[in-house]
Amino acid sequence: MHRFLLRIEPIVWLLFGQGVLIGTILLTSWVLVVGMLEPLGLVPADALAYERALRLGAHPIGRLVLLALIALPLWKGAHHLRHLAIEFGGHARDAVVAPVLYGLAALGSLAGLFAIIRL
Amino acid sequence: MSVPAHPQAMAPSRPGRTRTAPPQRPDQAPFGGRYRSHTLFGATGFVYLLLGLLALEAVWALGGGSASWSGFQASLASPFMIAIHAISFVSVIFVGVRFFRLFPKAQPPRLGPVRPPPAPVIIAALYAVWIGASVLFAAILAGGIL
Amino acid sequence: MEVRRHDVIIVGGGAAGLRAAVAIADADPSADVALVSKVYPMRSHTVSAEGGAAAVARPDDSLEDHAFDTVKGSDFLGDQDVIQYFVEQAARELILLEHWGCPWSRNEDGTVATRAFGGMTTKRTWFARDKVGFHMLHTLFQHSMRYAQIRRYDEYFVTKLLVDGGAVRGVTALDVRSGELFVIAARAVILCTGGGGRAFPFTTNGNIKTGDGMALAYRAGVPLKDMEFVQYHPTGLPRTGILITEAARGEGGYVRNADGERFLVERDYGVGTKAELGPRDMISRAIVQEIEAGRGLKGTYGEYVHLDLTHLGEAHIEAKLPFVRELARTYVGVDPVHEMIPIRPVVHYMMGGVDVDIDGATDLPGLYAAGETASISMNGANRLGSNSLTECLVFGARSGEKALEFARGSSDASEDVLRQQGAEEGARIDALRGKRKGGEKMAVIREQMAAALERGCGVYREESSLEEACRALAQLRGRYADLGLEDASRVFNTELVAALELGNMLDVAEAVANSALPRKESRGAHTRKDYPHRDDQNFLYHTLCSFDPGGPRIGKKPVTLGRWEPQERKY
Amino acid sequence: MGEQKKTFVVTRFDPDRDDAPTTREYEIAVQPDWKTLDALNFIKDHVDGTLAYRWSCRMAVCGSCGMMVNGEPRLTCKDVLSQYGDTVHIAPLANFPVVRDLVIEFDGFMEKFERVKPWILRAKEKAVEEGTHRQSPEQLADFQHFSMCINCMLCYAACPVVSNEPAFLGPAAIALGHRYNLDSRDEGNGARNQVFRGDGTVFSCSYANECSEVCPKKVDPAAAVNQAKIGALLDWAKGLVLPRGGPE
Ligand SMILES: Cc1cc2nc3c(=O)[nH]c(=O)nc-3n(C[C@H](O)[C@H](O)[C@H](O)COP(=O)(O)OP(=O)(O)OC[C@H]3O[C@@H](n4cnc5c(N)ncnc54)[C@H](O)[C@@H]3O)c2cc1C
Ligand code: SF4
Ligand code: F3S
Ligand code: FES
Repeated sequence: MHRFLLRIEPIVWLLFGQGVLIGTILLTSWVLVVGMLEPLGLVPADALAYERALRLGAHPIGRLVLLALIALPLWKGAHHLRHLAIEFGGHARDAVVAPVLYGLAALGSLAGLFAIIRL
Repeated sequence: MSVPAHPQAMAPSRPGRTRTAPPQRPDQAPFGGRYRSHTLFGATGFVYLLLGLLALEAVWALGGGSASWSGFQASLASPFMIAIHAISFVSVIFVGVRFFRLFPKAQPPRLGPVRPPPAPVIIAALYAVWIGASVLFAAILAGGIL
Repeated sequence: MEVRRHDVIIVGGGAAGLRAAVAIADADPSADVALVSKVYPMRSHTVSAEGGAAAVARPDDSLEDHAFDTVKGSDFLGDQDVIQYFVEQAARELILLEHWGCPWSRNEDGTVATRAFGGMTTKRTWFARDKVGFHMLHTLFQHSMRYAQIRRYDEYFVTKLLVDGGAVRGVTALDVRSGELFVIAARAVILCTGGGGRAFPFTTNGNIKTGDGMALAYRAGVPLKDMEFVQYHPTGLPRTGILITEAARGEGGYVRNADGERFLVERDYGVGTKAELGPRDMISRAIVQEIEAGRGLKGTYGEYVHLDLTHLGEAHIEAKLPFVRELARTYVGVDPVHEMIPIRPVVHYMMGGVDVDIDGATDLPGLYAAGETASISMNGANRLGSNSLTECLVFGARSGEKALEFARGSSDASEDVLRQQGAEEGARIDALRGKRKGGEKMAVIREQMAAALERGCGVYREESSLEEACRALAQLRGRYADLGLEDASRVFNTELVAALELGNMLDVAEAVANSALPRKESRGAHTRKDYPHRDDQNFLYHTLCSFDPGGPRIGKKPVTLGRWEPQERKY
Repeated sequence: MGEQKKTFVVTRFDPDRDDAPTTREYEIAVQPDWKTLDALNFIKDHVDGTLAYRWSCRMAVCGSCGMMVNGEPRLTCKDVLSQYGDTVHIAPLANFPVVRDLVIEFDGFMEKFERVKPWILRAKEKAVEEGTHRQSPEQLADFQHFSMCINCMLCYAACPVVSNEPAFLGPAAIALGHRYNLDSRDEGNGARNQVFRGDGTVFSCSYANECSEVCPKKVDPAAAVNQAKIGALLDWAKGLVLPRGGPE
């Protein structure tokens, strides 16, 4: 497992980095509008209505953005939590923690891919 | 006061000729003083993981038709979820502010003949993109354009 | 007692020791070299050298000029064959260092930059900002890590040379970490242990510069040469003695007295038009004279004068002298961009050392020495700034190669003799460790030794003060035998190490004072108030100082002249 | 002069005698211009000769006098004493096994240091007769600050990853390896990048940046480590399409 983790480290780190960079840039307005303003009724009612949401999301660019929005934060989260686990709990459990977290991110990314194809 | 570090931290592969006292972590680690910002940065991992999963749920719901999409939207309207998003929003801003400050110096001084611009320029550009993209994306989501 | 065997032992991991090790490894990849150092090599005091290393590199410069500057700087006491070899090899060594990664400062066109230095007629000093020794040492050390055949003994303190059948057979080394004594056997030993400035109260030298190698050779019957010549550097910080590099003057700094006068220009101190770029001995004397004439400034730690860099401007200081700025800010709270730096002459370098020939060989077969600890007679009565780093490389390499040749041609010592000598030395060390609480205090003896040297062997010397110093030091030697130590622990016993170092410094101090006494003339760094002129008729020779239980014995050795006959030293 | 009394609480440990480190207090008069090291030297000379610590140059360049002062990694010969109150805690550097008192085990670092091949690697050595390489001031500036490391280990004492990840090469070793990668005279990128991706991988760093915060020589090891990640990544990507080459 240790060898395998070392092998995939560069790619994981790349995804993590993009999670921090692109993830943050996309999430700022996503969280603000979808997570807060819309539920509070502060945006026009039709803005995120099904028709419009689907039109935006199913556009090729929309699909790409949505995939980034799903996958990149997952990798950022998984990688950071792995580090947090090491810093708090030590290195011994890494052989379990890392595969679980990265597995979650990988599955989530695959599911995301499937979800945007389904749109 | 201090917490023990990993017993092998900075130990040579073959132990020295005399017994040593085990390594200790720096006094303030991992919560205090200089480590607070870093530990919080790491802890935003929870938030991002959650946001990634929520985004997945959103897209899944959208793909499931009108009813599932409305259901998803309704689930976001609970005070609990709104609070979660408020915390997330602060976290995301924190990640951006901390990371964009550290970003420029992590760039190699050159790639082949190409040299990155000076740090203040990179930071300014990052903020410009961050704010520009956020305004644009927010405008699209909120129905202002497209 | 464990006996380790190698082909060659190098004692010391400074510039000289590391260069010797690399030279041996390059000459014969199968040679097994032990590099023994009492500190991790990158802590060696070469690390503190700031100004630069000299070698002819510019088309408008010549080997002849470099050689003559060195001869003249030495006040004609340098051996001219050695100097000739030195200037010929200098550039080659600095180029090698460049190939190994030394970050030399550069001209716009990518060639190596050079700067002016005291006593050099042209810009021939290579530099890496103002951290030259640091960069050279780390480059050498990191390069040396490539060679698996260089076996390092880090933090092993060499306590004694093992001699049998008229040849050196190895050393005993205290593993500071465990407190265990080892016999390290070899067919040749090279001493590269640096200088001994720590014997003096105000010095640019670090805590480890205690003249160990000189004392080791001295005790093994090898004479020390020209020990009376101790270089005072004109620009040290008061109290700490921390060096403000000569490059500060090379880059255009001024020396001013309390009235703000540039006295090196205003009065005749022999430096002529070179003013601040004159040689160290002359500027040090000028400062002492200014202070004695009441034109110095008074501070908590004695009187001083000023080094003025304020006219150079922040950009220039940051580009060329950033470390000077950092040191001045940290250690005297002065920003040289805006304020003048307090300075005073402090002990800097020992021209004298283990008597060796041009191959670095001593009279004791198998024993070699290089670097500051050796006196190869390149520096004579006064060393020119930036010559000694290059000296470490040139003669480190040469002594390495010669020692290897010697080792190939000789045979191993018998294990029994080594064991027995090791056991005797072990008993001595065990007796010293944590012995007798309440005996003589180490700090007291150290301070009194330093005071005796300062009074007797300062910038100016005279008969009576020198005699007094010899007496005081002999008496301290007696009291040292009664030393009281507290630390009985084996592990990392720094008090024990300091006690051994103090013994070595006492040897060096006695050699300095006793060598200075009979030299009734003023030459280079040795300035007698009672004999203010150079006397080539009677004193154009090297002083030899040999160990004798009854006190140091003084002898003579001729100077090798050649191309240049002695002439008046004027700038 | 303005003498002042201060109490020094110093960690003591002697493996011959003690199971675990203890502390001992020394009250001494200090001078206003003293550095922390001056106080230790005073204690050693006049109060307790058994105290063990390393020092030499007392001018912040040999790198041997790093300790924790009031919980912060400091170069004690440069550390201004007057900034502290009446009580000053001095302990050995964090994250290192302790040999004795304030002396840490340094060989672990030496092993890591050697692994990054901190020397010039070239396919073909340049002959001395050819003279020096040409290196422009800009090319020098690319790596110069990374070459300023004095191996004082303060960065290791501050890094939260070093505490828990024994294999991690750590800030100074990576900075010095990276320094050679950036040197225009060097061709050993490939070999070093393999080390950077191997055991002790540069990717273990979580960019806490504390290494750079405490570095007394402004080496900015955090920059080096994170630049090294990009280098190691690009090199890895290149390795996927091109066969590997270059000196070992
Ligand atoms: C502040 C300062 C600035 C200088 N600036 C310049 C300059 O600009 N240009 C110039 O040319 N010269 C300069 N010099 C002089 C030059 O730096 C020294 O002459 C030179 O570095 C000496 O190198 P070395 O290898 O002989 O000894 P060092 O570097 O002193 O090394 C001595 C080595 O011997 C080891 N050692 C000593 N005793 C023992 C023992 N008993 N057992 C085991 N190991 C032992 C030590 O551990 C160390 O590794 C300067 C000197 C000082 C002090
Ligand atoms: S990077 Fe800085 S803190 Fe770390 S060892 Fe080097 S000089 Fe010390
Ligand atoms: S503190 Fe440690 S985590 Fe990275 S940025 Fe520095 S090496
Ligand atoms: S004593 Fe050399 S760095 Fe502090």
